[in-house]
Amino acid sequence: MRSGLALLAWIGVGVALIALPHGLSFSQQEILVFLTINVLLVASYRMLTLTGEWSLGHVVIMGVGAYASALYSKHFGVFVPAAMLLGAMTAALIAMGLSYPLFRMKGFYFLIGSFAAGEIIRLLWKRFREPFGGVKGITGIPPVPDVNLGIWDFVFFDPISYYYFVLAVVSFCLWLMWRIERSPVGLTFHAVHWQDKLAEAAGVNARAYRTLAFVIASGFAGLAGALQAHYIGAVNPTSFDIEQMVFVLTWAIVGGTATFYGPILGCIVLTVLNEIVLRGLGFEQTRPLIYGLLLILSVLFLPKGLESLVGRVLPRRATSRTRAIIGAEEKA
Amino acid sequence: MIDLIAQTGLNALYAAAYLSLVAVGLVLIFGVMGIVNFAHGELFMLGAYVVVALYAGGQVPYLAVVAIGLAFVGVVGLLMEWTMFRPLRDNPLGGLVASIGFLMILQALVSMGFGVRMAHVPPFTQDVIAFSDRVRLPVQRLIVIGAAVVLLGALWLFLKRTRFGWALRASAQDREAAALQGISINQTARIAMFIGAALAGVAGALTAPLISVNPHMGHSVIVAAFIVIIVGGVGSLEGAVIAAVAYAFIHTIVTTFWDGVIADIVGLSLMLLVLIVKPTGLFGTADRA
Amino acid sequence: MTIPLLEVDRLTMRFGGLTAVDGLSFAVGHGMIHGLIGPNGAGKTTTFNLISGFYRPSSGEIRLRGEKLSGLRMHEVARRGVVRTFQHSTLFAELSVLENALIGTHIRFRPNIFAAIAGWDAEDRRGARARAEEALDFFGLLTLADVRAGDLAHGHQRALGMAVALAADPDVILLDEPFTGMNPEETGRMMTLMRKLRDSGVTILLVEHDMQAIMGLCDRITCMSFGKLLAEGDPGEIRGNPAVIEAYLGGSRDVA
Amino acid sequence: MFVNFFRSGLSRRRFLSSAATLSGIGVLGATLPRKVFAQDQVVRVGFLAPLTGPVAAWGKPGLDGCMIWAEWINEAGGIDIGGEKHRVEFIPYDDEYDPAKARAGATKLIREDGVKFIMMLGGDPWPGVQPVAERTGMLFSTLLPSDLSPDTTTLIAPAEVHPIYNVTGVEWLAETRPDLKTAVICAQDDALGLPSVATYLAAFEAAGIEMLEAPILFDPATTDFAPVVTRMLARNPQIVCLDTCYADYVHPICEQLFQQGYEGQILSCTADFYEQIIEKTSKEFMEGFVFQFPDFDDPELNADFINFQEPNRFYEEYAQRFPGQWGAVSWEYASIMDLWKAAVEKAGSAEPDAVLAAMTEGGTAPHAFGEARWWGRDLFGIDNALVGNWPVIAIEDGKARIKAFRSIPDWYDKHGELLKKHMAAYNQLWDQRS
Repeated sequence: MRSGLALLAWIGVGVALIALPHGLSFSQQEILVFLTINVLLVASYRMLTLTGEWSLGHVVIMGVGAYASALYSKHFGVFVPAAMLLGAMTAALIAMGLSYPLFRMKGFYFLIGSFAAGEIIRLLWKRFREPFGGVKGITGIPPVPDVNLGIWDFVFFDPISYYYFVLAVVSFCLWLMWRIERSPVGLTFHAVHWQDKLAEAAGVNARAYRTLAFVIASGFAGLAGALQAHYIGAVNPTSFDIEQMVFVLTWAIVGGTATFYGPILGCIVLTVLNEIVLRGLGFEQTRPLIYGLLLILSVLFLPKGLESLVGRVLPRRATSRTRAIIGAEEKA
Repeated sequence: MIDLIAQTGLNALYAAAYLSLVAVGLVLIFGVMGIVNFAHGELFMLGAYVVVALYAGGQVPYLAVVAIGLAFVGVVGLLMEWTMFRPLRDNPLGGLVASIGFLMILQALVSMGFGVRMAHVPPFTQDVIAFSDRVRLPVQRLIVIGAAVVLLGALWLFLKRTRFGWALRASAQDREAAALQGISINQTARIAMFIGAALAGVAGALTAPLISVNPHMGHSVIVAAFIVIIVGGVGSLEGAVIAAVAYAFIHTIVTTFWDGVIADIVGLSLMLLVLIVKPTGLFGTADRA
Repeated sequence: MTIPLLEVDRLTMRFGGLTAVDGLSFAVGHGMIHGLIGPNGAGKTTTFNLISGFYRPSSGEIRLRGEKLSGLRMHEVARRGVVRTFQHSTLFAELSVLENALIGTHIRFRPNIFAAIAGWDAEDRRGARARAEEALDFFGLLTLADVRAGDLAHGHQRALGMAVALAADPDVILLDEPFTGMNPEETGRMMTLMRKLRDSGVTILLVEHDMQAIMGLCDRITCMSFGKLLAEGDPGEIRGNPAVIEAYLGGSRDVA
Repeated sequence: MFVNFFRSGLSRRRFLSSAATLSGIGVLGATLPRKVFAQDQVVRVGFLAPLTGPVAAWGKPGLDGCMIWAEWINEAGGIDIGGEKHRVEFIPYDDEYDPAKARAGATKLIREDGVKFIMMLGGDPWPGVQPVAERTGMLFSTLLPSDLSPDTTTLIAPAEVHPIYNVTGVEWLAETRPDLKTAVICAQDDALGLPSVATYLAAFEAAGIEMLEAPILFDPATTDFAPVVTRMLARNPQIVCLDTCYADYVHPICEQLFQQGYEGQILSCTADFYEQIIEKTSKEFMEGFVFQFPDFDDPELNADFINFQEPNRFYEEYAQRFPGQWGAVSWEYASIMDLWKAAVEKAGSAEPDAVLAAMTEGGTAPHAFGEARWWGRDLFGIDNALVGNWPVIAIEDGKARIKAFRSIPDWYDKHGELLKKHMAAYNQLWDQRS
């Protein structure tokens, strides 16, 4: 009965998401594309934070995926969707390499250490004009080839078409992350976060799980970067600097990281505020002031994030996670 | 060549001076309050703009303006503590986000008040101590070096000799234990925030005539300051000073004899190397989260 | 001659200039409750941390069934069957009681991320759940399975700590000062649980500085002083050992 | 309707026809009795540049200048399009120097605000806009000609052809001070610094001035320039070249040159707020400083061949409204508007293709500093840069004075191969840009 209702609700959400761009203005459609990509980015960032470490290098990792996918498709002629996957894998591999030095640190040290590692990668992009294009980055990145599926002619320059493509990819990725979090692996991430020593005493290789979360999150971030690169057609080092990272961090924290949807909510609300509401009200040049004020007010008055507002409306199902992890949902 | 090395040494000394002032403030705030103050670079910027506002007009003597800058930015620090960091004491990530919000507000306010382009600060003095034709120390730079030594020395005496200093050090070691010993967390947080912000502000005020003052100038100092406090170990004020000196010398030498971009890469790589070898920094002790 | 289950062989641990454990040797037999006691600062907790892999010894060896254990990291030690608990109530406070126990089943039902995504691990999940519930049942916690661990009463938290360890199917459970902060009634209940655990075939090594509390519980006791072995024997022998009495009295005289 | 529109794929032709439909509604409205209200007709121009953030200094002052320009034009009755007067309205969009935001901004300006022309700073945001420009045929301008490529025929660089005009300063200096034979260069390692380095290297080589060492690059985040200056002075150069350093670098570098005892010639692309440099150094130290951007109160700009409208009055007005903010970008966007207005009135239409055609007709156009030709195929693959004379400025007795106007194409005809060689060495030719 309940699962039937849930199915109906999901179908409703799906239809709404498919219909969404048709109710928007042209520039809002463009913003929607980037917003959807950023949803993947911020959701992957939460996966990284599940084991309790906060990184300031996540946007650079996204950039690794973008640069890698751009180079594979442009220089080696790799089919673009395949290049995107390879880009994601490259980001995951680089993250695995970085995890060695980074996971010797914790807390504040990890935060700043990840920032330093990211800056080094960015400086390398700037420094080596071959193959990274130096400060101007790479331009003329091939787009996703257009396809005609009969029901819809996908011209990927058009934001609606690209939105559908991104929506499909991002939904699938979110589903994967959801499955991971609601599995014993996800439970182990939580365990490593709350009490890593106790987890180790139970036979959990805490560092391996930290690395695992970091690598998976980096793979998804890399994919987000690739999705963005092939839409804009260009990447450059400034697109992945600390200012962008600050936005991801604030989306996650303002949204709240206790739930899967918290950071996504934060990303959507803050982006709509900043890109549509504030611009629409004519605050073109005072946006940073208002945005900064909103950040402070939100952490002061909603310390548990926007998700706590949702929590007040929806009754909390305390045991739903447990039920998922032990595989009881099939029986219910 | 000797001249070149001597001049490089003087250049590095100045860089070490203002960097230590910024880094020590950042360490103090983090140590006592457990908050990563991302807006610290903007406090530095604010100190410089106090000079723009008061000194560029020419009515107020420079050293008085520096003192006003110190006090004003210190008070802004108190304001931050009172409005944001105290309510967010048990929420370090919230504190981080609040400081980011504050950073945006400061940048926007300064851009509106003073324009987005660089602001003008007339020189305080153009005197130069010339050791030789090619080894010259401008008095303005000497003042920065001298002020850093005096201020950091005073801070050291304050921390070692006074009751407040003792309370501050105890809180930086272990906040709960300090509270159990009857130390007021609010009071120590206020003192730490005032001193930390004032040091950043005075560094900005002192260097304002020497660097280009613009609303986004905080960014470059905070990156260097983060590197310095990580290398020094986040619990350690002495470590911050030693690391600031080391970083300034290495960065200056690599820039002079090699390349400025390479100097950045070298600085960041050295920091990562230190972290790999000793994950708590050279002088850090506790593994703080 | 049979090899003892757990052997500590000339174990030494130095911190800088301080030698916390100094050439310590003892053995724990199968199916025993073995106590490790000694006055404050005797090096019990350090020994305990060495066995569990929390520290790496400066020299000497620890062996399980003749195989070297020392030098392994904590999770590797756990996977070989030696599982520790922590002082106080160290738990996954934010997780439910059942989830805590599920973490305990990690060794036997090591999760696989691909199977988890595809849903091929349903059988493992059921197995893990059965094992976790069994461990909770053993300690009488099954009815509290959905409670947040941080909300449990103190005594239940201790029991849950042991249930997490038990869920790992260990050969040896290491208990770190399990009676600290307990009233006599709780202590009595805890002792009953430990005996029950031993009778189910689990060997227990516990560290305790309160000598009296474990005299009635242990089958065998090792007493340490200043990092060295002071005496070893059954409770009767230890109680009557003049060196042990001297060590404890000396300690208490200092305190007084 | 828009669903069908997209389903068939968005081609430039279809877009233009739909845009024509939309504007047709406007035309229809205008031909009805509303004709009386002709004064209310508006032509809109987009201003897509960074207005907040660290790069705002390159956008905001330009918007300020454009606002003055628009006020003057509107007070004078507006722009004449096919016999009807139109008010000019600027629609700003803050692209935050980000390609994704610039793409959304370009879409909004073109398809929602109905602008007829978009001015950009260019640089990083341009690649995000480029496909939009290609599909819609909208006319764009950039201040950074390195954005030009044959892929986009509707992007023009009509104000400045950075950094090619820097050759005029070197040429003039070599003629007036033939005794200066050695030079060093420092530059920030970014998109403006590197092509400029290549240009100066070519110009020095053409003038027979020896480079004492390879150009010294520093990170754009640098604030303390003492090490860079120490390094340059260690070679005892006769000329210190500051490349295209921004004011934020020029000022502290000059201050350090002064403090470290340098007494030779300084050459730079810009010297915004040079009075402040003089205050930080001395009048004597700055005497003879050569750069490329005049103050618009310079009497030389009242010459007949200058096409910028009322430069002296513009300078005065700007200085009054935004004291201390005058710089190179302050007038450049406004000068592009002069060019655009002339083309619109010539074409009798504000439609992008008509305006572009009118602008490029005959291969020449009225540039701010005199008639200039559409040029650049060698370097950018397309003749969309407007190049002619450029002034050489020197500081005399504390005031910037135009010393000469020099022809950039003339220099290029003589030394073009040198420029291409050095540009290629820094990967700056259009076909090298990845």
